[in-house]
Amino acid sequence: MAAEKMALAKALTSSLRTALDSDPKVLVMGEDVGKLGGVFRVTDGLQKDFGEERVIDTPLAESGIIGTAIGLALRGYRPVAEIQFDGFVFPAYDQIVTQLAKMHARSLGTVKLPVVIRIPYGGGIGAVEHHSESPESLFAHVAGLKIVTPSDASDAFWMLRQAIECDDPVIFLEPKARYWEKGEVDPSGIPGPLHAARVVREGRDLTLAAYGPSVKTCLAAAAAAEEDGTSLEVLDLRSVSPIDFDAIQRSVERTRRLVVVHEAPVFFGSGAEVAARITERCFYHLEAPVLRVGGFHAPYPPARLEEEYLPGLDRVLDSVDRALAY
Amino acid sequence: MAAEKMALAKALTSSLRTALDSDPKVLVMGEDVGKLGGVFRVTDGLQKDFGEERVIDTPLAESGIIGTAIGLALRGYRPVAEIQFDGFVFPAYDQIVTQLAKMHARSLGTVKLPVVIRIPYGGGIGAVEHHSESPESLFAHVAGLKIVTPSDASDAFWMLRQAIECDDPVIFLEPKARYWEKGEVDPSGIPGPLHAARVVREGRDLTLAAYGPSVKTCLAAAAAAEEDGTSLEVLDLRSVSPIDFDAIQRSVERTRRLVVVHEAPVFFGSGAEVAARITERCFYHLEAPVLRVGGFHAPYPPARLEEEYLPGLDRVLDSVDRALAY
Amino acid sequence: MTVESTAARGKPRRAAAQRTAAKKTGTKQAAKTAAAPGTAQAGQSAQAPEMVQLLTPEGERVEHPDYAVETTPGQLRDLYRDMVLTRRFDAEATALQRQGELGLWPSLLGQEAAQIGSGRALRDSDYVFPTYREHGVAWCRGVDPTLLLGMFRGVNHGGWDPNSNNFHLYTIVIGAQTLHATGYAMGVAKDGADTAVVAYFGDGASSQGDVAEAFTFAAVYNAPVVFFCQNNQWAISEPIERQTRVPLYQRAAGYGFPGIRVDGNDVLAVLAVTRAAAEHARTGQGPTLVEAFTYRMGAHTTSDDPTRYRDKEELAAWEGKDPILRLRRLLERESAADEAFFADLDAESDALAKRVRESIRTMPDPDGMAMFEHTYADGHTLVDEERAQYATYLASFADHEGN
Amino acid sequence: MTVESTAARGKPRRAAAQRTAAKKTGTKQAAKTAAAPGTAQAGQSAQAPEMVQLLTPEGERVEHPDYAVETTPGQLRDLYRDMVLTRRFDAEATALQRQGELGLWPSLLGQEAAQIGSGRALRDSDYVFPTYREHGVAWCRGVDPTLLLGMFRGVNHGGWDPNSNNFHLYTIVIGAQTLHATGYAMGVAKDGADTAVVAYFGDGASSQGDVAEAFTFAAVYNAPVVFFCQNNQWAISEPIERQTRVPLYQRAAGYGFPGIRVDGNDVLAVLAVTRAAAEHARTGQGPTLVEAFTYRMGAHTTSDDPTRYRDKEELAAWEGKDPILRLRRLLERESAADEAFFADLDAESDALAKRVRESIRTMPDPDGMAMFEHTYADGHTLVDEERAQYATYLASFADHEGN
Ligand SMILES: Cc1ncc(C[n+]2csc(CCOP(=O)(O)OP(=O)(O)O)c2C)c(N)n1
Ligand SMILES: Cc1ncc(C[n+]2csc(CCOP(=O)(O)OP(=O)(O)O)c2C)c(N)n1
Ligand SMILES: [Mg+2]
Ligand SMILES: [Mg+2]
Repeated sequence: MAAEKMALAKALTSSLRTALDSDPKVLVMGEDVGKLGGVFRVTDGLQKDFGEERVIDTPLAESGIIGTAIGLALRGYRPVAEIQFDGFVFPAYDQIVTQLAKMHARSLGTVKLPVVIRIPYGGGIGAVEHHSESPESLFAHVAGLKIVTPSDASDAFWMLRQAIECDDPVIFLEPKARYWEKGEVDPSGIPGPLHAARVVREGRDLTLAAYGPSVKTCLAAAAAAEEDGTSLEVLDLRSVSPIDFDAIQRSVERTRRLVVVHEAPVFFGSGAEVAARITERCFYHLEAPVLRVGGFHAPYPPARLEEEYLPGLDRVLDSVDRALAY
Repeated sequence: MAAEKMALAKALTSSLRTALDSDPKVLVMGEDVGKLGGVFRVTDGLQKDFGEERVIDTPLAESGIIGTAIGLALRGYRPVAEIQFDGFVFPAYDQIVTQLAKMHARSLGTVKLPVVIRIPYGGGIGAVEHHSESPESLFAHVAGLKIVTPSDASDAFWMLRQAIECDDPVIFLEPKARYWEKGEVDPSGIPGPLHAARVVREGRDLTLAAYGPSVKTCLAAAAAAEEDGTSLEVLDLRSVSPIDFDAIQRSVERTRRLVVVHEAPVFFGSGAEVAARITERCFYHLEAPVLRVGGFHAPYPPARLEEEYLPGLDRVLDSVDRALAY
Repeated sequence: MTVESTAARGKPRRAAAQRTAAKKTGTKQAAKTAAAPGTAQAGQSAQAPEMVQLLTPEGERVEHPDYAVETTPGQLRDLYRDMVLTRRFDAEATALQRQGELGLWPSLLGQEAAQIGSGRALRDSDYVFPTYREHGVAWCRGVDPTLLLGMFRGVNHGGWDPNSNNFHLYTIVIGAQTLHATGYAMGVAKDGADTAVVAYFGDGASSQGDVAEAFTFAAVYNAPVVFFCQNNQWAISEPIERQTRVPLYQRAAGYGFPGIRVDGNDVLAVLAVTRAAAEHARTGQGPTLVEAFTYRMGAHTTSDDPTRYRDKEELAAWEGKDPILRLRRLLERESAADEAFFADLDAESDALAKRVRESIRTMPDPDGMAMFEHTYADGHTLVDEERAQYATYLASFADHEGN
Repeated sequence: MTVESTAARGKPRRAAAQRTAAKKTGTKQAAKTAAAPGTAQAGQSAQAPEMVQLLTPEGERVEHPDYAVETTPGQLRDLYRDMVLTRRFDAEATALQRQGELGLWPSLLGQEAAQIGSGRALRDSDYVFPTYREHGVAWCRGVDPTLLLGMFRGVNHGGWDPNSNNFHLYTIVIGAQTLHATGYAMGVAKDGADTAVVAYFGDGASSQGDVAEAFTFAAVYNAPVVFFCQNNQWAISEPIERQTRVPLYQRAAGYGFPGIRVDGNDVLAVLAVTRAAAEHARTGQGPTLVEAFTYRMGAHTTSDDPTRYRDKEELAAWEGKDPILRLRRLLERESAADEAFFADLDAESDALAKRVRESIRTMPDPDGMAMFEHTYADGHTLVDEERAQYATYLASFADHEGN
């Protein structure tokens, strides 16, 4: 396959297709993943090509999806389960937290659980309740899970392949507002490590750390700030568990200021963990406290209010200004 | 009722009894809360005295318990639901997170959900898997819930009464390792605010912030440190959502050093949120980074390893030493 | 629900010019009816009874040994009017979505009889827990249809007071409301009230653990709840065979309460069966599962494209069983309505559509600060802190713009 | 499980002397059988068939039209031996808990026939998903009983390799394993293997949504799984009436597969019924629900006090139906075992108990650093960081002590 420009959603389809092609144990399962190709068409055409035994429409029951995926993994399969929207993962929460995350440890390493849970997440698409949430914190606190989230098409392609190849359960968060963003995907390339952060824009004055949908916001903020003469570095964390603290530390030791941006509520969010650990690691380097920009302590609001709720360009720049004022 | 010395578990029983007595809408429900009186006997004797219509043994289904509690609350009742152990709340997670927490906001304030969810939590009792966990972070991130946890008998009595009187859903975390600790309870007293932290020991050199079972550990650490000539202040946070940041700030502005202690894993734990926010509020006051002592990023271990896993006296003092070394 | 919204979006607030923000998928044997291993205790109920029907697709009234409704011509006209207005409202909402006024609309097209029949079987004091598609039931409860639009426009998550009409807010998380209904009904029983509680849910929802738990609680506490399942044959793209291999109403027996299938496109049968089930509940006899056998004639929602997964023939077959058409045939057959009635109803429909259109266009966007309201009933210091910070942040623009 | 452990606890590590660490409750009508609102589609199966029995409490063999087992005297002795040794092991474990060697023990007392009968019905290639009480099934699978003790002593969360004996780890979260079994069975079907998968669960578990979802998935995919419910009449303190008002095996029909009740204290009947259900699964005919009607003769676990909630009379009645006693009566009646057999078995029991006692006393505590093992298969940098920090922390004591 040659390098090709494609939308993030299509990169995921292509990634699933190559995974199904290269390993007969890989399965795709979830609600409406078959003929419909998923509500975002990420699994489009897969059932047609790989059959109903490998691309499986499931009953409408998320605990059932993850619980049977665990059983399939125990039998030697590598299920890639789709949860239709972020807000619908919670019926499966018990299976994820008490079973999927813990079974490898419980068995003293004798069983492996290579289950990938794909979840379209984040807001900004004008949706009704439960369709715009960012639940990463609720999984990151739980040992035994890995959590990654791509921000562009190339990462979408490669990170999903790597997640499927990983022998641990991976929560794969897909930034649904970015599904239609196009980017170059080179299937013959060699991907970097799955859990490494990446500097997506270099800068001197302050580091913006973000992931998933917020990376684009931060790049826009950095572009805007440049016109004001401020040089912002943008770090795409890519992985929420583990977090590449070394990369953040390297950046902050240079820029001496850090703002963490995510759509999830700030309270008990990823920003708290990054702030706490980076402050510990870089106590003598930081010129300002690590600031956080994210959702408020409120249910994700109705669509007409999401611009206000989401950490957009303006709120990011406001925090940058505050951090620079120290 | 006169002031009386009683075990924390008995203070809870007494609190439930007075609540049942004073408001006919209060219900107690859960697995084995009836004749057995709950596996920790917290509901001992209540069914006998208030009948099966008010103290309700439920089917073995946590989602059902919380889902029907929501319905009962919509009908005007004030259910106090018991989850038998921390590790068994997750089947109810969806009902708690997507329904209980959000329904007041969803209804623009027209319906109220005065539901209390009592959960014995924390480790140190030599139990099998799923019986020793501390899930507070997994609820604190979710707007719409309040989370409180007493550390002694008097708070157990009063905070449960206040939680039941509150018109919001409250996750009431009971430190099971402290169920048998005795303390004075004065039912004729006047309780302070439910969400206010409390200085349980004054000190000058560093603040230990803790809650629930860790308060006792921190008091022991402070006593030990005193013999080394170090003066530790101990703050019982009492509430995890909201957190009384004002109280922590007041303390840290004096002591200039803060260590947060909890049994839950450190990664994405309460300590992260406290560290991030207090660093922001007290950036120029802190002589050392806020340090955190808590569980590791691993499933709660088998009982023979829990001493190692839990943030005991020695690990607390180790962090105190590290913080004082800055 | 499937949502890739096309609703109009706002612009970034920051004024400073240089800063612009930028079916049938059955696996082998799935539908096969398994034989018992040796005994008669088979899973399959061999002699599944016919579904209850009182009005044929051709508009003929038929008898049923257990169910009947006496109707005056006026009552028939009322039911017809309910269904026609509901369909018209629904069509208007779909149109408004196409015009960008709503982000999404889940149409009830085809399910009018199931909803009007059941909705009209209830008393004011009964209480309803809907899914997201019960626009017809809302109509029967007296909820102003324009209030249903708010959440689909994105101005709120539910715009009516559930207690004004004993009609709970729409619930989007599939199946969750069946437990709320059961709990509410447990409360009704404690109160000794003669109230029935109705939990609506879909065929897809029948697979959710919550629905099973609701059955268990309702049975164990003998709660006065009617589980009203609209089996519209599809859960988005998945046909009913992905959820069950036996008729859904049969599930009730295994939990110890009656289940019954009714022709969901026959408003009279639905009315009769729901009335009986509600009365069963009110008189302390406990829960019933009603399976209304109907069809989702439209897309799952305006975001859905059913041509990807279902055949035209299926839709055509169900069009022959249209719930409104068959009542019209009865009205005509029995001369229960004259031309003036139909003409008046047309005018009333147009007026309703117009009112809906106008109301949506004047529906105000919520104020930004509304985010900080109603998360808690009794307040929360973090919310107060964030509200204050956000207000300061907003004020900083005013300052800038003022300069 | 209920746990207020009395297991011996370690001491605080820090050596510095001045730093010591302190270190039948039915609500009204609940059990009432509701009548259908008008029709014969009642929830209650009026003519519930008897449960399958092949051996009476008095030790007489009886015929059943659909089920039979041919047995040689040797096979009867083997089943008897399995049950006796299982009961002895179980009693020894209970004793070890009393002595502080275990934190907790969930006894299977009374359920030996249900477990040995079903366990012996399986082939090596079949796969079992137990709850936490299936010590007898573990025995049949060839899992060394001493391995079962580790998790109750607190040295691990499950001490055997599930794949060595096709016996999964114990699952404590009620009902969760039924979905694992169903998924595993879906995989078996994909592989085209003739393997049966057995999911054990209790009467209490039947209320969990996960179990209902397992039924749905198993039915829809026709998965080769046997749902084996040991209805031991109690879920801790709650009698079966708190979970259902009709017999549990009837639940299967509503999901479209066969359900059958068997006398769970009759090892021959359990063997016959489980064999048929497993063969049903292996031959592509899909799931079966087997309800083994039995009794928990002991406490829920060693932490439980059943005198708080159940009557002596009930226990006494069930003691008359003891599963071991009735097989012994048969052995005697048919002269299938001589005194030497019983004497040898006594000696074997004693030897087993001795081995179990010795093994627990020599069972090593895990090393502290074991906490950092096996959270991930492929590593995680945070675990590495915490492991290193903890090692440094531990080393600081060594330094202190070294000084
Ligand atoms: C827990 C949960 N999972 C998934 C969804 C996404 N979703 C919305 S509607 C729907 C299908 C529902 O089918 P059914 O219950 O038959 O109701 P219908 O839409 O046909 O009225 C799905 C999968 C959801 N809303 N909630
Ligand atoms: C999800 C969950 N909730 C609660 C518990 C606590 N608990 C352990 S065993 C038990 C009763 C189980 O009863 P049953 O299913 O009949 O099995 P039995 O113990 O009788 O074998 C309960 C409530 C649990 N382990 N898991
Ligand atoms: Mg449907
Ligand atoms: Mg039981």
